[in-house]
Amino acid sequence: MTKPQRRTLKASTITMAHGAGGKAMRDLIEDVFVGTFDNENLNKLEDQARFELAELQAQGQKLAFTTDSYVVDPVEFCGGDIGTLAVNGTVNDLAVSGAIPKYLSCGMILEEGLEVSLLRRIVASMRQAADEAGVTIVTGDTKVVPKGKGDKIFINTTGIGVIAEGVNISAENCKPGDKVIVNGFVGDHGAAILNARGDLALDVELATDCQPLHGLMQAMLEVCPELHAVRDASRGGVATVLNEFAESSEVSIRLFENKIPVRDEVRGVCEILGLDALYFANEGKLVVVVPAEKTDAVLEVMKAHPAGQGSAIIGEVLEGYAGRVLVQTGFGGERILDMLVGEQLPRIC
Amino acid sequence: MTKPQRRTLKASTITMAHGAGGKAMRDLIEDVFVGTFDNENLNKLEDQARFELAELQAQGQKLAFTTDSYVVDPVEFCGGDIGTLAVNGTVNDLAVSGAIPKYLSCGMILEEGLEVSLLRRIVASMRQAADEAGVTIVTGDTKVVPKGKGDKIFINTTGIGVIAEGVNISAENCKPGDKVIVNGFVGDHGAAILNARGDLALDVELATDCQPLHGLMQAMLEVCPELHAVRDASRGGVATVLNEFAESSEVSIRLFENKIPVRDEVRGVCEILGLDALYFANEGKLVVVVPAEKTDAVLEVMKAHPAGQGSAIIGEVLEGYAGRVLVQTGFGGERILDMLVGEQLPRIC
Amino acid sequence: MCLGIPGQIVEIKDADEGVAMVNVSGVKREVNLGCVLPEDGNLDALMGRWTLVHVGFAMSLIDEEEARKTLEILAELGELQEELDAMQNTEVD
Amino acid sequence: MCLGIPGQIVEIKDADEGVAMVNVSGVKREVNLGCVLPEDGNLDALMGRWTLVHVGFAMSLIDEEEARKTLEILAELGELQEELDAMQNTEVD
Amino acid sequence: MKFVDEFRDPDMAKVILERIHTLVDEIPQAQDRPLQIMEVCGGHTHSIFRYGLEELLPDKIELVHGPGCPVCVLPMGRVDDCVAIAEHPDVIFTTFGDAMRVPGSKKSLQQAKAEGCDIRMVYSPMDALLLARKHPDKKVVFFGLGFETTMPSTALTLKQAEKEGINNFYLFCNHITIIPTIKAILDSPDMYIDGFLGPGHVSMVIGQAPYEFISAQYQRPLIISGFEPLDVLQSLLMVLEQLKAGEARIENQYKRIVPDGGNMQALKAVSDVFELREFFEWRGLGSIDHSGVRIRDAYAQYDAERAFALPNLKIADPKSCQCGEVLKGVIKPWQCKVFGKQCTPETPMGALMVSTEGACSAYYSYGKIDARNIA
Amino acid sequence: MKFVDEFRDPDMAKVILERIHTLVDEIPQAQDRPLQIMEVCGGHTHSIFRYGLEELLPDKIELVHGPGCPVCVLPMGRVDDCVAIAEHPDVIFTTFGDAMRVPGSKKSLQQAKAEGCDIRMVYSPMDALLLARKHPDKKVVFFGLGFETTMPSTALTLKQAEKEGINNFYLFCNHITIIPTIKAILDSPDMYIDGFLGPGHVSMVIGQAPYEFISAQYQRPLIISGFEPLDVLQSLLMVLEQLKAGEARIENQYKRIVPDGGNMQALKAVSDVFELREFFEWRGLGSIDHSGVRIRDAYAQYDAERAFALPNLKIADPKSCQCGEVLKGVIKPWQCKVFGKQCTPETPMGALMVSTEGACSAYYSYGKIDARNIA
Ligand code: SF4
Ligand code: SF4
Ligand SMILES: [Mg+2]
Ligand SMILES: [Mg+2]
Ligand SMILES: [Mg+2]
Ligand SMILES: [Mg+2]
Ligand SMILES: [Mg+2]
Ligand SMILES: [Mg+2]
Ligand SMILES: [Mg+2]
Ligand SMILES: [Mg+2]
Ligand SMILES: [Mg+2]
Ligand SMILES: [Mg+2]
Repeated sequence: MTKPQRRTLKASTITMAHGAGGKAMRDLIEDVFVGTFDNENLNKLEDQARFELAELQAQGQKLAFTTDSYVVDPVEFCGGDIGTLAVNGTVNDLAVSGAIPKYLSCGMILEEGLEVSLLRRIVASMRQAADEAGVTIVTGDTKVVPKGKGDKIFINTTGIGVIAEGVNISAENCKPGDKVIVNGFVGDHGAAILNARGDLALDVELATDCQPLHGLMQAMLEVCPELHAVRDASRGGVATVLNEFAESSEVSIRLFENKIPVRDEVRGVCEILGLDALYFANEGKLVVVVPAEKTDAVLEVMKAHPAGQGSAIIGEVLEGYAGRVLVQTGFGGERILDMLVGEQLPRIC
Repeated sequence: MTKPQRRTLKASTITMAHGAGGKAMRDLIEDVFVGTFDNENLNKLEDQARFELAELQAQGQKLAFTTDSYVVDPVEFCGGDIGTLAVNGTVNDLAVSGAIPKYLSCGMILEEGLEVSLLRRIVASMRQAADEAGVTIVTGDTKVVPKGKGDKIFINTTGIGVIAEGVNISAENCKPGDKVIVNGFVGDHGAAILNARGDLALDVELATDCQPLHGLMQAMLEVCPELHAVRDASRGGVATVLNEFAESSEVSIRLFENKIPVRDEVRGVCEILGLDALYFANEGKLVVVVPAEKTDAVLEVMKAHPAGQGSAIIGEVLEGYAGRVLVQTGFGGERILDMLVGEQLPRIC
Repeated sequence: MCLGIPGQIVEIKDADEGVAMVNVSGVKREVNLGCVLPEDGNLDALMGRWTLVHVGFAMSLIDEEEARKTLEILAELGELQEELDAMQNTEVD
Repeated sequence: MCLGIPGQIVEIKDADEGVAMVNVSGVKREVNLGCVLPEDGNLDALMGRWTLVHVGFAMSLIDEEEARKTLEILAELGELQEELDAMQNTEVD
Repeated sequence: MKFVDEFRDPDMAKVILERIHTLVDEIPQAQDRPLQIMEVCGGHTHSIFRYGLEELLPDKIELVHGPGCPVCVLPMGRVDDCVAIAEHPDVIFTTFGDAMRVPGSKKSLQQAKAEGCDIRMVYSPMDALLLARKHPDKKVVFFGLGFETTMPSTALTLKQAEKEGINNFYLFCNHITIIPTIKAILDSPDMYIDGFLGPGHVSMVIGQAPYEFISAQYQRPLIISGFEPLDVLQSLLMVLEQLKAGEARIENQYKRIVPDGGNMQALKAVSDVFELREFFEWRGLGSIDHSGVRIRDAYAQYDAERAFALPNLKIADPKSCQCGEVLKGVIKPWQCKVFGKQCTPETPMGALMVSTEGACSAYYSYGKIDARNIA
Repeated sequence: MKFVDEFRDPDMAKVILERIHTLVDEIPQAQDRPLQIMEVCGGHTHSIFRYGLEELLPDKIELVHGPGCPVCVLPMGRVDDCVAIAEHPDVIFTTFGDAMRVPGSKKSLQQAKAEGCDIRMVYSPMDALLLARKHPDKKVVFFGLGFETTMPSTALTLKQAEKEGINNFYLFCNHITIIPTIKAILDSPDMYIDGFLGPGHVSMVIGQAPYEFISAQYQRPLIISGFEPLDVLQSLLMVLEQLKAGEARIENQYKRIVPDGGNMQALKAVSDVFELREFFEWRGLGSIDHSGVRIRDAYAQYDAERAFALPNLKIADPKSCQCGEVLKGVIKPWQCKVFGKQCTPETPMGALMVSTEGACSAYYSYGKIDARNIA
């Protein structure tokens, strides 16, 4: 049975009523969310989406299931917004397992006073990103919190994907001799957000690198189904992913500092504020650990893919010193690249 | 490969560092979340949980997928806390489709300054509720927002469940002649939260009704696999669910006011503040629409189930006046029970 | 206008400030007694009394005798009506 | 201590308040010129100059000639070392 | 619930209704045109709809829903004043929940809150005073609203503030008084009311005497009435009995709560703190002489009207809005041109659509299905 | 990056290193025991570890990491004072990010922020002044921290505040001065330093003259040094050359930035606003005469020490903490009893473990693997 006509949201500002379960909330949900995401499952306004398990099984062997909440401030920035992030971030957390991302849920926490026009832009970004990533946003939830108890908008997306038989990517799988590849400039997103936030009064043309990575992943899997470890270098950056790999696989990893692609502007931000781009968040970068013999093949398909044109081998996996990540500097010296302690704070000394 | 030893969180207060991706965050995740939820998938610290699709398919035909964010204030209250809610709420959104709930994700948004001891209590509640509901929390995410940009703790849980063949419960399925059943006192949760919030300075012994409903659902399905419509009466209350049913099924529904179970204390709260318990949130109540001929059988198993002892027939489905919910008062008069407009505000006139 | 609800005074919380607790169907709330202070100032006399509560103030002490009388009038009306009905039925029969 | 980074003055934003924009590797930031004001007060003379930036202040104008000299000394050292190496090799041979 | 459930007994209601049906046929004037009985008070309107009483009454009785909802008669300009006060960054603006959604000319308090004003709902003016104690660095303003029922609580709260020497507490006084308004209705040429249900809770403060002019000068019966369904029905019956007997007296159905003389302690507090205004503006009804109170000079320091610069504009009601005619009983809510179309509880144009005690909102939300379908 | 990348050239570094290796063998005193060369400044320490320079140096050179990190020498009592100021509800406390994690006796600024204090990180004192302009109802306090390099910016900010008549801006002055501390180190009986790398950015303000006593009275060479790896290596080479020649002069490797006479405009601003304190407390080093500055009476209104009641307690360093000995170069960081155990960057006991310029943090985070394994 098709719904008659969808309700429309006339309000220009979100109030507590939009989260109270009544008509105002229905206006919001039907107009903004259902109206934008518009798909069979969501349109039914049921409490849950439903899929045939047989259809999923036809596409792979395992189900991947992942969640992330997005709380970025500001919610709009150069190259994207919190909506783009919320879709691509979860798509990527599925993708790095080798899964083909299929369905997302969308849990919104809105702050009273949010401009509806901003919300509409963000939701439109989500739809666009979902279309680009080939996923459908099939179920959702909306809450409104009082002014000063939230920060404009928080989004949780939880994703489901399907992993093909034989793919077994894990942070535990790094082997001495493996090579470490990254798919382009690191630190763009973190630097772009610092810039957009404005409180350090920097001004630089720098866009987030936010992009979906499942296409790149599938291309890599075609030439190397036995990829050892892959993770998107989001919060905590490349340094964090590498430390996680080293720890989980009980190996050490050596980076070649002068091989790591960093944009001039990102270096500039780092030099001014005394920060390290290896800890900056990325939203479209992954770190891949490949068996040495497959390095060239993997690198080639990566470079040929739009999401991997800047790919570079940045390091190698070593035996011993389990859990340590080392950086070999241009001078032949070495230093430890530890996990981040505390947060990266701009500093003067 | 099993992890050596989990890291421990020594901090007594959440700071921004606990969301920054580094060591402090690992301490938090490994000690509090992994340490408490403790299961094979989560313990791996991968970006995503993975399951065999074949195992799911062995249990049913469809996958149910649902999400809710929990932002309740205060986070602890009589009979439960935001953690209990976050598990049971999503379990119930799965359950009302007839699904057997299987896996949950857990997305936490913590406010800087949150006491770690409070967080530990809430996470322990989640584990306990998950055990009681037979679900596993298999993947998670944690963000920290600056003080004053959140409200202690917001939790998103997204759930996956499996629906058996032949079950087709939907808000669209109500048929004239069907009976409407509720599984006990309505409005307890909403009234308990109003009381716990304290700003109206009421004092009443009233606990949330928070409980998982999948057991009750499965019992009902055994005697009546063709249940027409079921929804948990959470935000917006019984009135909202019934309006949704009436609208989706293009029928009207008549309630018998004096058949609706409302606790004396809840009535008291309503009388003092000029509110209506039919709009109060519940966290362990569902509204069931059953074919007339199965009413007795369903009511019997409901009353026999611990989660349904107070079950009562409260109304019936009628033809015509599509989308309307009517309340027949004790005097034979009738009034419309519309969806909530705005939010329910305490009033003096 | 002016939502008011009967509640029973169950505790004198602060005799100096004239603050009591009332119980409305199991719900307790502080009320100000400023409009119902006994002439002798002894608030204990109010314990157990029913009062009409409006915006956190006890606005009136309920006259239980009058309440009973009102219900009595209604009850008599009921009896009267029954008699009338009976008469009518007799006539018709 | 005292993180400092060379940046080029690319705009005089407010001559009265002595505020300019510097460019550090494509990143612009406002700096205060209070420590590097030209004697004649004409800030335009600073346009294009490189300055050492610390906590939002231009702390020093970079002496490009001295920078060149320092690098020259190092270059000479390199040549010297090469000669020395050559000599050493000769000896050993 | 004691003193509540006894007065909600459906069996007893049936008895009274039967009696009403019998009696109305015996009243000569009801045979030509329906009797117009006005329940002055929004509380009665609410009960009538809540319990579906209207459809149980004989067609020969037409209930006219009067102006007795203080939220419904709040003019837009006053809401604008509230917003202006609340927009001060050092103000915590406190209000009963009822006022949150009432439209001002630009925004409601709810919208102002969403835009960042610190606006808090309280249950009691004493709760507002508590906030003033807790936040000595803020100015806590209480939006005083309501008829005589609510005035004593506000007055006593100011007295308490004075006693404690709290000097960051203010009252934005919008209290109004019902008697001049009933008189204005009786004087209105375009309406005829056969009898009144008088506001029970106002009466518990002011007593019975202030209504005497209604019987004495206008020869109309008025029954001071409680709010439970049996109270309302019994009061209607009492009106009918007077009409049948050709009498016009003030009677008190609500004796359990309303002493004939009212509440002297409450009246004393009110007269200590407040004095009559020359006139006050009512939404839909225009300016009515002596229909509001203001704060006396002795309590000037607590007066928000003196402490804050207020726009204090008279904002005309929207042209299409017919709240005035509904309030006076000239038209039924669903006869208003915008009822259920531009004006709904979600998008109220008039205040009668905001409060659940407003006649339009009551018709829209609780109304007989047929009445709604007409609209 | 111009003026940066040229000084990070690895090939050139190899050349200098070769020369250093050659030269050190020609210095007689280096043959019995390693030469002790102190980089006074945390910026040098940072570079040395960041680029892994230490392991490239000959064993005959031992770098001693000096006290030149203003965050590392901040005593606990001062952090407590910061927290006390920040806890005022009407204060916005502003600080460089560096100071956020330094432990006080009860909590760090980061913890105070988490508990609700309004503490904000700024990049420049001018950004703090901007906050004062934006929030006239708040007191904006800037935590002034750093050596002579940073003093001029703070001084000019106060002058700007005065010029604009901003009166809700305050400076909590913790500026310190490096010369008395170098002198204290030279006078310390338990250490011997063969030569110094002098702080380049301090020198760009104060010039070359203030170091002359080091060569004149103590016969030690000091090279004013830049911070890029080639700067550091060249400066080391210059020290070695003097040692080989038996000389002890002040030389300036960092001429592109450091004029011999320093910066007169900067010095003028500093002396307008600040005056020497009789003494100042350093973490690990105790009280050092004339090693800090305070705000002159002419700027008293901006002085947070006068505007706020401060606990101002002298808090003893934890017993097991050996920061003082590390700062003086008496022990290496990993020789401290708590290094890497109770004291880690995550749970710093001493300030040397907090700042990335702190010697202990540098060893822990960037250190040679072997050094860490020893600990
Ligand atoms: S429908 Fe709206 S505008 Fe018309 S009378 Fe009612 S409240 Fe006023
Ligand atoms: S290890 Fe810690 S306590 Fe020891 S010297 Fe270093 S910073 Fe101080
Ligand atoms: Mg994730
Ligand atoms: Mg992620
Ligand atoms: Mg990830
Ligand atoms: Mg939901
Ligand atoms: Mg905000
Ligand atoms: Mg849900
Ligand atoms: Mg739910
Ligand atoms: Mg639900
Ligand atoms: Mg995550
Ligand atoms: Mg909070």
